Amino acid sequence: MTYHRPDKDHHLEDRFEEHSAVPHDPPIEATSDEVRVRTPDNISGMGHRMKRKEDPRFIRGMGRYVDDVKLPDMLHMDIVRSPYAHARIKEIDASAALEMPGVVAVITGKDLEAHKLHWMPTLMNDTQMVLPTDKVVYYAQEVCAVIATDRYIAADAIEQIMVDYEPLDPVVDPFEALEDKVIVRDDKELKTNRIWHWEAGDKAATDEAFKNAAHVVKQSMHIPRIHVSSIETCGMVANYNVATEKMQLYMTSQAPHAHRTVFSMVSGIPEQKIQIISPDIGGGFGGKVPVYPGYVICAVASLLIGKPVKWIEDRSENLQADSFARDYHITAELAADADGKIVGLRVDTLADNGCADAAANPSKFPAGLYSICTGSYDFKAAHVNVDAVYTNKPPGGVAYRCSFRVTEAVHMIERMVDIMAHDLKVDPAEFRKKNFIKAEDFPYKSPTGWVYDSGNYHAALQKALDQIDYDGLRKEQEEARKQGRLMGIGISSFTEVVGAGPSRDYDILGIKMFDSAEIRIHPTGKAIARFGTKSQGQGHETTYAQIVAEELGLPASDVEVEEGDTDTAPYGLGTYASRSTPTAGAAGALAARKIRAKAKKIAAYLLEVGEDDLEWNTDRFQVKGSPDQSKTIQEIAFAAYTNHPPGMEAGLEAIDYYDPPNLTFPFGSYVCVVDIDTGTGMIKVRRFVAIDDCGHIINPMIVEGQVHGGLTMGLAPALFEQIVYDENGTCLTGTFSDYLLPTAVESPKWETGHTITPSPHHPLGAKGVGESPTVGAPPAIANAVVDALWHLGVRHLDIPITPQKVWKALRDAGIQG
Amino acid sequence: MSRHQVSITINGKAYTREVDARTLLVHFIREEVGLTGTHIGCDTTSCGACTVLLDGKSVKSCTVFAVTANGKELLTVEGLAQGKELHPIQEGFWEKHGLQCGYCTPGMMISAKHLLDRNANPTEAQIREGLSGNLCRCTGYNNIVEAVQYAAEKMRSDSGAE
Amino acid sequence: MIPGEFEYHAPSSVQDAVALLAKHRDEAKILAGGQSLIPAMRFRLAAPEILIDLNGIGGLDQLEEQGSELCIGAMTRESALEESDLVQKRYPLLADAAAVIADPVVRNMATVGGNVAHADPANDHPAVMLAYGATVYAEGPKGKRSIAIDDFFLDLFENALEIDEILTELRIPAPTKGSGGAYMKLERKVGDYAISGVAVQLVMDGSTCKDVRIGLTNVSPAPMRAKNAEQELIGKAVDAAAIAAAAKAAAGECDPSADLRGGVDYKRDMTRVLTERALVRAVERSKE
Amino acid sequence: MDIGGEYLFDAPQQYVWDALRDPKVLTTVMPGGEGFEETGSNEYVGILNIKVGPVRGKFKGEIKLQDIQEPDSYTMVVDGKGAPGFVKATGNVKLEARDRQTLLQYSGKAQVGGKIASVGQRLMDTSARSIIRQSLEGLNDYLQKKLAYDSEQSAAAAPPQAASEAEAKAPPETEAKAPATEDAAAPASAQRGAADAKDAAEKAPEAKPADFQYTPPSQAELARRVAQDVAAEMIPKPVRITLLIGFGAVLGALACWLLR
Repeated sequence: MTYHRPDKDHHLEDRFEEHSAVPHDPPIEATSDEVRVRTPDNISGMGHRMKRKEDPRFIRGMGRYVDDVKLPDMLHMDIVRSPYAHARIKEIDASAALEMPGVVAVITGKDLEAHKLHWMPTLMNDTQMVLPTDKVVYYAQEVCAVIATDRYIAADAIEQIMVDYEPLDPVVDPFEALEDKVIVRDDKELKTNRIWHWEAGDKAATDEAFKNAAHVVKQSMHIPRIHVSSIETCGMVANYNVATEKMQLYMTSQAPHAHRTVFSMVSGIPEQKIQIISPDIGGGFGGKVPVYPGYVICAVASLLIGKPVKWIEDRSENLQADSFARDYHITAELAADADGKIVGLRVDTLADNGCADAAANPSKFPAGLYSICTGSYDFKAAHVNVDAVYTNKPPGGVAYRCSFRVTEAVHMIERMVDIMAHDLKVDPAEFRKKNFIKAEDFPYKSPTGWVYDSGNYHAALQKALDQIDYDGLRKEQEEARKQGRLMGIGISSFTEVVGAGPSRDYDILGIKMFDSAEIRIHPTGKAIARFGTKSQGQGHETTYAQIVAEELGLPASDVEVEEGDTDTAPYGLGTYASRSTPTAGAAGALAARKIRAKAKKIAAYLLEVGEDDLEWNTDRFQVKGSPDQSKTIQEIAFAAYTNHPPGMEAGLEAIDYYDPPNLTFPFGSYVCVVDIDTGTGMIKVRRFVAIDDCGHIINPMIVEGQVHGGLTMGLAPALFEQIVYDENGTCLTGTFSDYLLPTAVESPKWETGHTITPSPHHPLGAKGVGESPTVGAPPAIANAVVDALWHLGVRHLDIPITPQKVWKALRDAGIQG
Repeated sequence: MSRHQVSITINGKAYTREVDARTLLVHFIREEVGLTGTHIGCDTTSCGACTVLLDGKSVKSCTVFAVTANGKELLTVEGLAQGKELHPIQEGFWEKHGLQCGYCTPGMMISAKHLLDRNANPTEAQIREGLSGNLCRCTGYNNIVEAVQYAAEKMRSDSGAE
Repeated sequence: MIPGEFEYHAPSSVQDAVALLAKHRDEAKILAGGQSLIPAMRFRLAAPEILIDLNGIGGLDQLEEQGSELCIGAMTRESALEESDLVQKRYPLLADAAAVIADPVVRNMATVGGNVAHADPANDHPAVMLAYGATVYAEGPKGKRSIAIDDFFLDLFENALEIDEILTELRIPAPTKGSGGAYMKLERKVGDYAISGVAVQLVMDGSTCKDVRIGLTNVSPAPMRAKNAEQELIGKAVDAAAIAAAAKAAAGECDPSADLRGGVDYKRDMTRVLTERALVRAVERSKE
Repeated sequence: MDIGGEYLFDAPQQYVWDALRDPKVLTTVMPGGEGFEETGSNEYVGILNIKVGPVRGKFKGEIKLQDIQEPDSYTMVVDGKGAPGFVKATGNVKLEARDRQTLLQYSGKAQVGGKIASVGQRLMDTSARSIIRQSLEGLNDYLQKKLAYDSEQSAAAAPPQAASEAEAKAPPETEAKAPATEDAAAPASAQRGAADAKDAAEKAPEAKPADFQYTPPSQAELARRVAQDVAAEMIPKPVRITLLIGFGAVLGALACWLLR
């Protein structure tokens, strides 16, 4: 990738006409509080709190994760990693390791070079080393790999490999990287650390808006580098069969189909000879979207040796070398007029991409969907800059349970709005209400070109304020301050942007971001449904079954859902960025509707009436005006194999590749109350109310579970998590002792609720929810802490807001605790 | 290096294997015996995915050598249910949506068992504290707490009925 | 993340363990709960050639009062302290600490003896034992001897045990009239080492402090007592001013290092705040 | 990591200087030091077996001395590597005579990277400080014994002429300050530079390895002394061993971490 500037936001091509012209089914509905339920309990279509179908195996310890795969003659791989963030490799001496009993092979960059596999493409069309032949560019980078008969022997062997490094000065700070004194990627033609420059919005209009503004606030902030840290690390079992020339890869993959294509293109193995099986996945959150060097080395090892090879990362490798999230350095300015209406937003951003642009974004969006940063507010002028640089850190830019950089955008705008409200001495809730996009303004075109499908921001915020007794809390706060007690109330009214995406704009390495479903109804009226996505805990086996149940009236318990085996599932782009329900879920509904269309023909044949005389009722076609005359879906299914109409193909199945007309825009309002210990700076989240709107709900229990989990993953970067590097580029947070995941003690009891504003363009009116809370929670918490300290002169604290940061703010303000 | 014959009773069944002294208990369970419900998440006693009951007490099996467990009794997730009948804790996790990806679940349930074996009626704070050696990245813990509350109630009523 | 190879011994008596230690000396390492040692071995930062496992030795886990002392066997698991009515009722400082060491699962394996013998200033028991004025009992080839806790901690991870000695028991004085204690630990999250921790054990005579010992956690290279702070209190009326003076003294005499938990100034100030709080709590308890 | 601090030796400045310039001495006084050798002009290579509690690590170190201002100061550049990680450090060491004592002041920066830094961040600073303290304590111990030995020798040697030819080269010394003048009086060939330390070791009277046998105390013993020092309230605060460095210090930074 060459450095280029400026590149207009691809999305700025006007999609408004296109998106607002999408036929609405169901038509736009008003916001409601009621979960829609249209099927009885025994069918358990949408809206039912159905217990999860996948749980019995998990609670019995019978889940099957990659590390549980054990094949005959399986070898084990372990990896030698660089102790330097930047060093030239002078020599790798593996002789001692190779002499150890049980050591089968040592694979170096030179070995891969012979097969032209020492480099691989990243998802953003950059390149990344699989194994280095010249220099290492980040701490813990893969240097070479040992293949042995046992994982203990492999671990012993890596200790015996002597690597002679010539240390080079690293560049760790992205601002220093801009100076190009140390060039991270000297393999590139252009000797610069700058990767790209990207802009969105209208600069001139924004400058004009600022010129005329009555109030301007400006704030710099860092959204720090964090790590998804799913409890299962990454791993693979590669099983190359010399006889069939088939490569079977058990892999911790959120996107097995796309990975198969990438593997085929990189390795030259014909795609039909690669089978990726993504078994049960112990959490993904974006961390299992990229292809890591370890996967490639493992697959190559199996190919070269002709035996199965297993590679399972340990936690330190996972924390230190796998893709990070965030790491945006932002300076934002927000302008308001004399009435307190927002008129403009200006944002400068430096993105620390590490040693490669390996962000997991749609190809045309180098900064992801970051230009959604005008948030839930109605104003006309915005301009956003992002510059990306290389540093001597691991590559990445994955989601951490969010949709392509929307978390950075939301954190920035929600902080800025809060600062402006406080500066104007306007209640932050009132300020938001005054500036929200109004319910009647949807579909709404944002100043950076997004077309929000539907929303009712006032309703969600009001519900949250009522639920937490906002007015009462403000009164309490006033009293508390008089007594020297510090409490703060923080609000975040976020707009998410998920469901990538319309194929005209969204692709991964050129593969369009549709998704797919294939449903087969068996003669006995049971079904198997396969999807192109891959659950990592989201409960697809249940929710997809409920979608099929909703559409076809088959009990959800009769629908077996399968994902993750590329030999059997239809091609799809996978599960991340809350896209499963918006894309594959829609495909499931549409495939079911195709089946229903055929079923109608069969029913008409069986009932000897015309198709027009039939109407669908829950699980059957019945003759209009004569509901006694009906055929259930099960009867129809049996007939499809035993008594199908002459001239019609037998069977009852359908496949759908769903290309969404637009993204969906879930939203919500969160209110957080914190108490601060003035002695220690410790922050206690006393209450947290989250009102989410993700349109129609498939399974309320699962939606609540997703929200709870997302909230804890929002709490984490707000107060605890950060990847820290020292000046050498050594990662100092290499274990869970220093990279701090919240436990049940730090995580408060979440209070959740919902409003329902369906998406007008999604077949089910659903929007996706898994990541909203991760996006919305951090600014609510940060705003609450700053709210507690504002009267002491504190305007902003960067996340994670550690007790030490609060303590410093308190002591600076003369509070001794 | 030393190799040792180790006999460990897991879920009521004795397993005797000759292992390296350095064999970690979690690898004994997973690799030697083949019970893969016990997981590995962090390697540093932080996450609790490998939690098993060792002579009735929850321990992190990634930080115990198999030789130390010689002659002792283990309970792993596979031993919770009695045949087809789920343990109340398993029921609770299912009923209350106390799991998502399922990876931390076995360890979490074993920690819950340790807790409930000692405190039949824990408060929410005691449950949270009792599970604080186990990390979950998916659920936000709300439903795990409810699952344990469900199990506690069920276990109390079961034992009351006897 | 696989430990290196080692030779394993599981002696069935302290004498056997001592003999092994005497034989292998520097090459051998004692395995108690293993909750510090095994992770270090898994990172291959520690690679003892010989491991002597004390887990098979019976009788090292007593937890009972004998005369005017609480005897704690070296292999007493941390969770045993939490589950002991005796500790909960009569040794509040110890009970406080037992509830905040690592996490509940680790506490089932981790031992009191290991926690003390490791001489890690970040561990919680050293400060607690310093505050109690505990006595350490060690057994070696020459028999059993006692070591005053004040003489036990030498430096980071360095204790006063001879190379062939094993810590077998700790004894702390039973509570007397007017005694009270408290442990305050500030941690980033459950399972973390303390940002700072303060252990206070005092004896009050009315409102006057007859005696006090204060131990500090993780704010010095070796476990330490806050002696200057103690001097601010002994023989004085314990009022807010005295407590503040003692807290200030503790902050002044501690010697923390900066790490991800915070900088030196922060840790000093936390030591001040926690000393204050621990003293207030200990005084309250002395009245119970 | 910034390093800095001071240590008051009970020995004259030249004694301290010579010891600090003698790799053999440093090897002995540093816990875990193993045979430092001079490889070039003021460049040394050696092994350090660091032991901090249960944690052990073997490091290969390269040390360069620069800006040598005998007997007052030098700059030390250290580059150490080992399986657990690496260290890069630069430190300035200054000596200042305080009556019969010598104040050593040191300051500099040490960078520790690799596995030790990554998994043992919490112990980086503390471990370094601990190793440095022990090294300085060890050096002081050496100097005390050396002083005692030398004064014994000179007392014994003063009236009659020394018998051995090696000793004959060395004019008798009457007090510990002697080495300074002694050095100046050494043959003209004893130039500063290349074999400086070796020269000092061979020619200066205090460096008679064959005669003066120094057995360092155990690490535990050093730790015990550190503990006593820290505890001893008579030691004025500024002089208390608050920090590391100099030779031992920089290398001490190698020793770190350890998990729970």
